[in-house]
Amino acid sequence: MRYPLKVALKSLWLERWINLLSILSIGVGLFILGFVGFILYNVEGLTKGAPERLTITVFLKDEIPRTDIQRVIDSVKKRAFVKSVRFISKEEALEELKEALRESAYLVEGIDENPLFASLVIRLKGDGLNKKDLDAFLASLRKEKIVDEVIFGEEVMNKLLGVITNVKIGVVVVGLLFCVAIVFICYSTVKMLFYRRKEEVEIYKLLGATKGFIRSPFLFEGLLLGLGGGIIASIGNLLVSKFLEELSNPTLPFMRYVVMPEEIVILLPLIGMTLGVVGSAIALGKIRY
Amino acid sequence: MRYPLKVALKSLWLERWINLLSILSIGVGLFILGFVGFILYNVEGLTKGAPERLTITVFLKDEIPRTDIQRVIDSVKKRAFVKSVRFISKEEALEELKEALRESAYLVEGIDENPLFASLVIRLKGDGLNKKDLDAFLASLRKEKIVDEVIFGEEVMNKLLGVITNVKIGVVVVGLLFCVAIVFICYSTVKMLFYRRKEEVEIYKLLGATKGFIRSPFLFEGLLLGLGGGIIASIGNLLVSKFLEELSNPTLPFMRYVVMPEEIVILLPLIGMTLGVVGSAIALGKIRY
Amino acid sequence: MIRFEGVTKVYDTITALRHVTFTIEKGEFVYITGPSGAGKSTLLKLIYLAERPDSGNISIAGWDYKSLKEKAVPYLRRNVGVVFQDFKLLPNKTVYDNIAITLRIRGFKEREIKERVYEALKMVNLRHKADAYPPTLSGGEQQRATIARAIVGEPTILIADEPTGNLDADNAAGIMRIFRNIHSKGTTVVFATHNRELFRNTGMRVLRLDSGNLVADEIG
Amino acid sequence: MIRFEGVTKVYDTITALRHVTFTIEKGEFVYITGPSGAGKSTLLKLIYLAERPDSGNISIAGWDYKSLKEKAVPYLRRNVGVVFQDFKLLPNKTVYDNIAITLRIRGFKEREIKERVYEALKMVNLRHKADAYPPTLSGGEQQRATIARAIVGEPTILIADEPTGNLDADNAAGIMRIFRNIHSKGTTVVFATHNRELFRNTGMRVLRLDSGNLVADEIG
Ligand SMILES: Nc1ncnc2c1ncn2[C@@H]1O[C@H](COP(=O)(O)OP(=O)(O)OP(=O)(O)O)[C@@H](O)[C@H]1O
Ligand SMILES: Nc1ncnc2c1ncn2[C@@H]1O[C@H](COP(=O)(O)OP(=O)(O)OP(=O)(O)O)[C@@H](O)[C@H]1O
Ligand SMILES: [Mg+2]
Ligand SMILES: [Mg+2]
Repeated sequence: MRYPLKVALKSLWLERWINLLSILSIGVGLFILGFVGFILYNVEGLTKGAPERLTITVFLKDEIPRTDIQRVIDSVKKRAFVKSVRFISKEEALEELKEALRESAYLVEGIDENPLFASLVIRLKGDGLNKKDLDAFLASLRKEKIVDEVIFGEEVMNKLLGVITNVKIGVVVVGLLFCVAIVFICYSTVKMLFYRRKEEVEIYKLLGATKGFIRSPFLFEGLLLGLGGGIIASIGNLLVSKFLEELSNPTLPFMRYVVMPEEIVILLPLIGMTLGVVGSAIALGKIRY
Repeated sequence: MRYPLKVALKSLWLERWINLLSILSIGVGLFILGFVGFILYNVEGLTKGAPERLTITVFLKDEIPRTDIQRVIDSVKKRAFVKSVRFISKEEALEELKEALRESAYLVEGIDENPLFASLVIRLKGDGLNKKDLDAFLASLRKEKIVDEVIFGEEVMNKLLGVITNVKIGVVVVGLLFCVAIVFICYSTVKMLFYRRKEEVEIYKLLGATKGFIRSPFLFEGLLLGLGGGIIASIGNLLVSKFLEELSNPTLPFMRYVVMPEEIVILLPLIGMTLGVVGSAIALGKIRY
Repeated sequence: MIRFEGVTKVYDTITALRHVTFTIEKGEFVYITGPSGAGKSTLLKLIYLAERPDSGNISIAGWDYKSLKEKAVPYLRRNVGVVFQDFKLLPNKTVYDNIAITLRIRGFKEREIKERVYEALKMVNLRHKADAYPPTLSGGEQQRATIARAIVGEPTILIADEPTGNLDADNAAGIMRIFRNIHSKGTTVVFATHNRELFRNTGMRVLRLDSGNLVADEIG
Repeated sequence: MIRFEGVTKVYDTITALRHVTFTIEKGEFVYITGPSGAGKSTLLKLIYLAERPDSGNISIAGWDYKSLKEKAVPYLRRNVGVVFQDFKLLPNKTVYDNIAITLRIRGFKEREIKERVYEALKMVNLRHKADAYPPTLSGGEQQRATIARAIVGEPTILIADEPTGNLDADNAAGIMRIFRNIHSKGTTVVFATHNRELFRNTGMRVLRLDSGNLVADEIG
């Protein structure tokens, strides 16, 4: 193992400028790849949060015992996708209405009998939510004796779920496209490096070298190029994500959680190495004596 | 001009595989560049639309003549950033409240005297809006005799303007970073192609060729490589944007206007050509006899 | 040791070798001669497997090429030292490394490699250029580096393609001494040249080619 | 025509030429000889400006190198035809294009280029290889293609570095005839070789180099 490594290092050093160029090329490629991953991660985070803001309002019939209400609350709480359930009594509802009317609150001031209903406000979790379960849940709520009416923006919800799915598909498709592009750039960088070496391989063969002996320095070289590029990409991504974090945190409330996942930082050099080795192997092609 | 072009074409053909590789590399690079432009364009479109949804509500004093109101409406309409002005009379306001209360509308049913105010609802345009003009506008509104109160979510507005600015800065910074990266990839692709030609240039020099004679076929070659890459990038971007349009139109209301600006499609081959020529020139370096 | 039986080699439209038959015994010293383009290099390339015959059969050191396994090729080549007409030196490796590579391929220890490489360099009068890169060598120096690389592995067959074309009389005489010395140790030598001076009155066997035909098998 | 005055050329630690002084008149035919590594190629490289002297002065065809403008270099080179020792053929161009390039550089019309290139190819006996690529040529064929390229431009100075090293006696004699023919038309010829046969008893001038020193200026 020591000899091919030595040869690889020597040859890398001898053509250091052109090699620096390809390390940087691979680095740039992987950086973009990482950045796409970073965006994907954060878009995922964003869309995950969205349905949470949706609530189901369950209007209850008048004059029901607290125990019945508590039973319904308990059963609702058991659902995996329910985040919280809040009981709002008639009195609280009136207070809220007054609050909402604000300056025109005197409108309802003189009314003796409270015309409003008690209700349950159910908040949903974002993840693990699907349309089928949700529909079943709504149906079961409507069947409860104590329930008068269930109000839920089902249409809005469906639309939103559709949007999320489409955004995800779009990001994944574009991300994949980018990945293919980047892999291709890395491959052609390595390929071009080895294209100049055709003659060298030819000479090695004529001197009686085995395929393994010929390949190993090239593979090491590819590995080192890829590793170098991957490290550069990681550093670049860390710096950019730091910059974006600084930029977003104080001012972009909806991007408060812009974060560079550690996996990407670790993965990039590994991807680089794999790419380098695989790229070199493909670039060398099948060696025939 | 015919000779260098012929030489360039011949040499491109002779090493067609490796040249295809670099055309594709440049194409991929430019594709990403174009895609970044495409995203920038659409983000710009999105953020532009956002403030439009903001409205200023101007509550008017009681019992003012229609002519005075009309005068204010006219002066407001003159502002460049005002999209529309709508007058809501006391009666209309009450109707709207009833509407809002819906099932509890009987609350306000029995009231004789209408306790609400007439108001103007001013909608703002998104583009050309800046904080200074807006503040001046609000102040002038407040000074009007017929105006009782001006309600505008200034804080919300300021925040939103800040967000828009930051999003734009972020997108531009990332976009620029991508551009530099892509230019670099194109440069190093071309550089690597010419690295293999060092010897060829050396021979030309020894045979008595002038710098221009040596350079021109290489520049043509770079131009053709860049042009090829640019065309591929344009086609790629058109296909992807078509795909995204199809994806977004029926389901993503807020992205209804996803569109590939024509400029990008035309610019990419031009950028490719420039890049190819400049890349070749840099790659050839200063020729010394 | 080397047997050609009706060997034909065609490049595109050119028949570089036409139905060539001969046998070279172990330990022989054979000159291959003929005008430029006669097929000398092609004949040598067939021996060290850089080319395959289009028809006919070749056997080297008991190996029949038709039944030779792909995997065995490098090991067969290690028994054949070659002085290429166009040198084939690696431009980005020093002269030392260019020669050492032959031994590294065979898995020699660096210590022994060092000893052997310097010995070979001394034989071809190039000790002082060990650390130079081939492009900085004169034509004759490159040629001598190539010769050193061919002999350093102590091959059983030594093939030389015009090894003195770039050398002055003194250096050429020195190289010829080396070849004869190696031959005297039992190595089979195949030596292509168009310089009649080199084999005139040597009493060695000479194969003469012309336009791909073996036209004479005589004593020089 | 060519004047060297105390010219020294140093590569790293090697003094390739040491204080060399000589003059070659217009129309002369001068051989440069000496053992491998003596500095023959270096001397020629100084004439066609591939290298610059470290000290001393060189003037060619009335041009003093010290006062020569960078821009004039290619035009001066067009007057000098060179047969390079290592051929320097472009591997990805046909033999025809390799030779034609010399005329294209000078802005000749394709019609005239065609005529001249084929004539030159005929002279070196290589008409049949016009469309071949250099890597598919034999050593001697490559050498002859290089010679054709050097003479096709009808230079006022013809420089040849070991132009017959890869050629058999017949081809070499043919090449020598071409050189003498060109010389008879008034061209100055500088011919580096270590083959004493080529200049023995020719009555031509011979400059002998050894380890970078000009050790003899005699008649062959
Ligand atoms: N790869 C190739 N493709 C096409 N033709 C080739 C190839 N290699 C050799 N030839 C042709 O085959 C013929 C014989 O070539 P070869 O190299 O064997 O000649 P040679 O006897 O070694 O000549 P020289 O003394 O000039 O080296 C030549 O005409 C040459 O042009
Ligand atoms: N670019 C270079 N860098 C370093 N040393 C060089 C370079 N070019 C030539 N030399 C050295 O200068 C010396 C003279 O070289 P030159 O090529 O002039 O020899 P030559 O007389 O042409 O020999 P040959 O007959 O072998 O071609 C040699 O020792 C050579 O190694
Ligand atoms: Mg040959
Ligand atoms: Mg020389």
